[in-house]
Amino acid sequence: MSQPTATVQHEAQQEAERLLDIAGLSKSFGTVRANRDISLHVRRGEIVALLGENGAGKSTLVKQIFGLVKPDGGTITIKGDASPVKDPRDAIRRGIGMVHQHFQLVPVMTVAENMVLGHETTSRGVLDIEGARKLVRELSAKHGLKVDPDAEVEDLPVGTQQRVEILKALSRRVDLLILDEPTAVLTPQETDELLSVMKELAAGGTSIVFITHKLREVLAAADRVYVLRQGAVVGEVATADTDARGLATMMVGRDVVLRVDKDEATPGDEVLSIKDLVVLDDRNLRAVDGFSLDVRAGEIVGVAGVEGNGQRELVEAIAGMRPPQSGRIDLLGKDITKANPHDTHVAGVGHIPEDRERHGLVASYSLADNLVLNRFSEKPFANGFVRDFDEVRKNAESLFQEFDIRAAGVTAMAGSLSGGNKQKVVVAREMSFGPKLLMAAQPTRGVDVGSIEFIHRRIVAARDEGAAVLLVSAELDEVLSLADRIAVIHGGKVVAEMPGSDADRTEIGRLMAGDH
Amino acid sequence: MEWLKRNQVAAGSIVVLLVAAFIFHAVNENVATSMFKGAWFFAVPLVLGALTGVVGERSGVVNIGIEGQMLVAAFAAFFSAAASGSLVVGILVGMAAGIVMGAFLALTTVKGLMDQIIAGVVINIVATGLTSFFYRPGKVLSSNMPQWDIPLLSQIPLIGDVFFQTGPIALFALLSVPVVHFALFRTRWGLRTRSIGEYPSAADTAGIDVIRMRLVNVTIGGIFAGAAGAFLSMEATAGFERGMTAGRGFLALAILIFGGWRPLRVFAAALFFGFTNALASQLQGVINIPQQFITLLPYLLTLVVLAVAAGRVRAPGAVGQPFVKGEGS
Amino acid sequence: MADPRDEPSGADHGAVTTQPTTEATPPPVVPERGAPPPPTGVLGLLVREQSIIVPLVAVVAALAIGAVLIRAQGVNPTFAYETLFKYSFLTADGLQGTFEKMVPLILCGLAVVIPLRVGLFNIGAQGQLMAGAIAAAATAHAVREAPGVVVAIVAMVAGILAGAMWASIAGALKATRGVHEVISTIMLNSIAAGLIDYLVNGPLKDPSSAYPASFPAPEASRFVPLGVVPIGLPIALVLALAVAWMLRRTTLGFQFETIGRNRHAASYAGIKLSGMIVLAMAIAGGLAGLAGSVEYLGIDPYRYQDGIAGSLGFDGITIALLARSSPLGTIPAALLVGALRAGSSNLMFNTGIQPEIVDMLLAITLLLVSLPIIAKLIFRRHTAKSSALATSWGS
Amino acid sequence: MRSHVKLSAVVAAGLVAALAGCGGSTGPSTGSGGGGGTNTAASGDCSSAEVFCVGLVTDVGKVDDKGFNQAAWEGVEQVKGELGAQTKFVETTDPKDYAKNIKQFTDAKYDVIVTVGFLMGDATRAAGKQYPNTKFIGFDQFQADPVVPNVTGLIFHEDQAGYAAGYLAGLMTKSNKIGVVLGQEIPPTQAYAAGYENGAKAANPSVTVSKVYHPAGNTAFNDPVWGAGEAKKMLAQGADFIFGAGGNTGNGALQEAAKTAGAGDKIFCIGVDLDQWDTLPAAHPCLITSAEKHEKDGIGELLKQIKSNTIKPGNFFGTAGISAFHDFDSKVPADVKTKVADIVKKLEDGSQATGYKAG
Repeated sequence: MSQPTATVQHEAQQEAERLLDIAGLSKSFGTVRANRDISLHVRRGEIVALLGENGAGKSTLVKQIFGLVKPDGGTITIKGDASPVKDPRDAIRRGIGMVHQHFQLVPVMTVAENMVLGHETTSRGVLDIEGARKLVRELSAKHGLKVDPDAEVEDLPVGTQQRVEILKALSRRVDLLILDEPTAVLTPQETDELLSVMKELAAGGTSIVFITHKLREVLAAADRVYVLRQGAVVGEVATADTDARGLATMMVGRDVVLRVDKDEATPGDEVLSIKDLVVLDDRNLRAVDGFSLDVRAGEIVGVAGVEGNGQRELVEAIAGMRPPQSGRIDLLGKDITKANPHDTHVAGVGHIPEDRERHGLVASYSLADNLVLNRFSEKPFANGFVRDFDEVRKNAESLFQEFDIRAAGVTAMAGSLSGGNKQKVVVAREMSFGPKLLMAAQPTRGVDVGSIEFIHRRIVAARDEGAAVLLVSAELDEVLSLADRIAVIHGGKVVAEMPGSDADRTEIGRLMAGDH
Repeated sequence: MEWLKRNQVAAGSIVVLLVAAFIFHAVNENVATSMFKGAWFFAVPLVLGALTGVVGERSGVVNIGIEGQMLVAAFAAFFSAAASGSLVVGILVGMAAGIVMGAFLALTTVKGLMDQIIAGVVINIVATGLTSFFYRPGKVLSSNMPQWDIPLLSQIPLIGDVFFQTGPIALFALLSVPVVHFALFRTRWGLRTRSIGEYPSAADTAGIDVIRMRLVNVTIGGIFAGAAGAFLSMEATAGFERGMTAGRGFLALAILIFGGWRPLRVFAAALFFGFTNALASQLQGVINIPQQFITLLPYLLTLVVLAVAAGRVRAPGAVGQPFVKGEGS
Repeated sequence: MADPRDEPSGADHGAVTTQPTTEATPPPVVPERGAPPPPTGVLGLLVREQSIIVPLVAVVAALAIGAVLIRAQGVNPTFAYETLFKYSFLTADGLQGTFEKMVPLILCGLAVVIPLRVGLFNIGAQGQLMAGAIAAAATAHAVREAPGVVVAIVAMVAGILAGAMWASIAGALKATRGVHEVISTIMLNSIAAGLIDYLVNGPLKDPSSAYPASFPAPEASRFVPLGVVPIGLPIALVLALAVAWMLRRTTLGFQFETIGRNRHAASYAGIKLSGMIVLAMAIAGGLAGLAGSVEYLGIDPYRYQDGIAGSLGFDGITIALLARSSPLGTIPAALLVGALRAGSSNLMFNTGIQPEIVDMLLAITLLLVSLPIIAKLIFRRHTAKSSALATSWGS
Repeated sequence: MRSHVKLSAVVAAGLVAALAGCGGSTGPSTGSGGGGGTNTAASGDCSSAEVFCVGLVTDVGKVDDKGFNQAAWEGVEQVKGELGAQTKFVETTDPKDYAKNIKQFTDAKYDVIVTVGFLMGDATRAAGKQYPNTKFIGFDQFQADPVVPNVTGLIFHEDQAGYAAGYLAGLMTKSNKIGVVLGQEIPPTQAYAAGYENGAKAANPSVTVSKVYHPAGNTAFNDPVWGAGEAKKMLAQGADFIFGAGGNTGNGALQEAAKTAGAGDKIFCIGVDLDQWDTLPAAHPCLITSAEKHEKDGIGELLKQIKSNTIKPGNFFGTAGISAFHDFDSKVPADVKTKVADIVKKLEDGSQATGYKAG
């Protein structure tokens, strides 16, 4: 096959075979229709983006292609074969590879072991680990993605883990590569690198389906884009024929507010002061390594950075969930370095945790109980030892109104709510007691646009009421639109601080990557 | 060589212990040999029971029903051997009984999604009920289990006496340790087994049938507990008695954890436990403290070691959690 | 593992929530997933009460299977069950026997239930009960000159403290060193047995006894049954109610439950995990220890001697599982087990059936109760989630 | 769906079987009791003076335990025909049921109730006081003053049996090393051990005796594997006589000795409590004799005394010694036989002390 020029290639694709053809695909979970009547196709050598908000049904769609989820109806035709995809094994056999949003790598195994898992070669019954190492080195060289075959996956930074994940998918004969939110954990520079790898693969004849909610990436890499909303395809367009605003409107169903409305901040007294903080992570490595930052009343300080640069440990240390190794944290002049979560809460820290399912909520508790999760023993919710269920319920009812929580009632289980509503429960709880410091970690992750706007408005409102706000987010756009001051974190320390108003996206991206 | 570099402490302690054992042996051959023999004798069912645990838990299924598995196997082995007049039949039926109990655990937890701890407790209670209800006295084996002297190996001083003048099931236990260790860390089956116990969704997406593999592993893993049962009623003694496992299944569980879910370490842990036990009874009446205190030693030591070594042993990541396809984890 | 960024994949499918173009149409209220609208009428009642129905069905099925075994022994099952029932409930002695057996069963059941709610599996109730009984024996002897009531109260308090202390060791090892409680409690059971064997052979041995046994409880301190009701029964019943109340209504119970349901959220919410784990084990151990002292004060021969603990600690596990880890559920569960145990020797006397039949019946019942699949077969999609019956291995 | 049907079928089958049972007679059917003994269901009315009824309550354990429960029951059965007695046993599963189980027999107006094991001593005396018209035999239960008029304790000197066994071992050992594997450390095992040691040393001053008690716990008398392991160690250390004195735990030791190379020629074992030649065939290759308490004879004798109304309250001392040599008769030298017989006689008449002091 000769290498056509870009335009010729584009035209050739019109004629190329349809590698994947999906017709009338539907999937419901209980009463929720995650996919409704979806039809789409992917041609050989084509990069197709699936664009949609969190919850639009993109992941469910690709999981069905990969055999992880069984469709309720509709057909998936792969290279003309319409038989159902039984399981991942079947999908792999039929030339589909997938890079999962949540890496599917066994943490305690080496890169080489992960690479061959599921299609190992053996010689006389013995696993050919040397061969696996060689395979890793070859693939790594071929695609220009550097990894050490003998490193244990759990010791690798997320960016590298993703390389492993991609190489793993490519280690088998792959006609169609699915990438589920591949850029969520990457720096802008790493993202660009990934996009160019994708283009090279496509040029070599591999089809690519990639999921994202970032318009920039779609426009930069995809040939064609399907836009999903509420489980259905609401539009299909060639990237050449559209622009960011057009895509955004399709995606959300209305004009998107790209910036949060807020007045100029009027910072007051210093509320939070962090000096030379060192915090170890679960593996006893210095995740936060000499971090210093001040936050004053009435301002939002955004911590921007690639995930895994100590943000989680920083937040947990401030919240009292992870004792710091050294350094000092003061809240309103009081030392809270060694405080436990209860103490910090009493001292006035509201904490919207990064992982609401894990930390923020008890799924099998009622919403009412969740709304007093860290105040269950305070008056009026308890009278000494005995809880006051009346007060708990009243509290929930009033917060339901104030924070527009949509649920069957205050006794509904937290687990039954949508992501946005769950997050509103957490936000309501953490804002309703009048915190002096509001610490919001990834406050809008996995949340629908309506809720995002709502939560953003509430964060600004909290600032305007005089709270100090520490916003930690991996979404650079979120930091840019909310923060009055931005601190870029890399390697566990602040590498730059700048006013939010004149922050430059590219510059921050460079800093986030450790390039300073 | 590489192994030596990575495991300096382990290699060092092995050398030190071996040297100590041989010095002891040189000083008092009879007592040393007998104590190590006693230690291994005590350790055999623990090693086998723990291997069942290794295979199950490495696949992500907790097994606290090893005690019951062993008890049923001891029962089945002895009575089938007595009825058929064949030791081979007895051993095979014992192993089969272990497998059947393993299948029960597998089906209830992997397919039926029953809590794994509870399934284990149920196995123990059912085993006690079954074996005591159907027990009949007065049965005997037609012949004793043979004792083999393995050519050459049994000539090795001390080690030959302890490990290679042996009954068939003890030999099976001895051989099973390196075999399972090798299988777990050097074969395709092992890689896949570790992956489904550590991170089943990764295995699932790599095209491995997690459910099926767990079912098979937990079922087949019962063979070791089955052998342990046969050892108790046919090789260690020559008769089944109600409740004759006497807590060995639970000890096997402790040893499994003690040994960090690795067969070779499990072997070492079981020998250690066996040796403290031998030491305890050897010291009875020799040193002048109540024998109860000496006999507590193994349990106390285990507790202390676990407390000190805590954090250094890590359970397989997904052990105890059911795997449901499409639920992500 | 559920990544919050993850799109719906099981637990989170409600997230179809993009705001539509036209404003203010609220996103759909998402009902609990997978649950069809609850049926009404008789069926509805059955579905709502399935936590009761399932065990009942299990007992009936177990009795049916037991009937086959009894028949196989050449005994008429109806007669056998009649006998069992008669000597468990219909005679004064039988009823008293059933009640007497219920007391430690309820207490040990509670000693397993509470840790289960915190996500711990206490298989050390046996050792905790023994510790309680020996402590009661030691203190009762020490204060034997005091009035009977005082002796009894001192003995009970000592039993509670000793059981609590013994269990706390496992709790503390778990909380500070991460030693799994299943292993530590197994070891502690053996250690308790050894220490106590020394005590009843040595310092605490009654010299007038030909065999190892502690001093007897002073006459005046012994429990006298009120009619057929042993004093321990109201104590156990009140404690079951108290535990239920504690778990449901108090801040302590809330902390226990939160840890059991989501340890991470509990820690986030400022609950002190270590302290609570030790406390939960201590309360459990205290209950088991109380069971030990009540056996010492309430049951002939009123001393600590071999067999006082029987298999009560392990029976506690059976009780807790039958009760599906509900504190009040331990009462009917203990009634069932107690009645079967109480009637078993009369069954043997009258029919020759081995008492082991009772273990068989319990094993089958437990099996049927615990298998979620049974409830699924009966109730299909209406099956309630029995999340309470889960433990926390490997954490 | 399929499995739903299957389950229903199983449950239905069970119910049908149960109902089939209901269809039959409504009265008691005759069941055979557990294991070794036949437990005859009541056929006559024990309250009538003509019917002589003997009931037996075991200690926790089974009537086929190869130990004292079995010995006691066999003693009852042995004289059953002679006395025209109607007999029945109940197995105790929980020590707290002693009184209750005794009461079943008193309620049914049994004439004699045999209770087995020292743990039942208190319960037996209490029942004796409560039912003065019923006779009680307390097996292994020493009756301290004041005695209860209708309770007789059947007592054996375990130390005498142990002494005789040790004497034999001391005379015959070639290695001058002998061992004893015991259950829990309680007076009877202590007596056996002391008698054994002293007897052996009396016969052969240069003998060394290793002894080991089972670690504490409720499995002390039911851990044959542990017993086997201990015997293995003793044999490896050169012992050529193994005395197994601890229920199934001791039996494990005997079985181990029986399997050892040289069993019956160089290696011998000694059973305990009753003639284990009859109860433990697996030990035949080495079982030279048993340190026997003549339990069956003791029970039989007391039952006869009750029947003839010559029984006395207090303690009845049964005899203890060693059992027949069975297949080993030819292997025991004649002079050894004579010396042992002599010692047994002296033990019985009290002219030979064992050196064991109770308590």
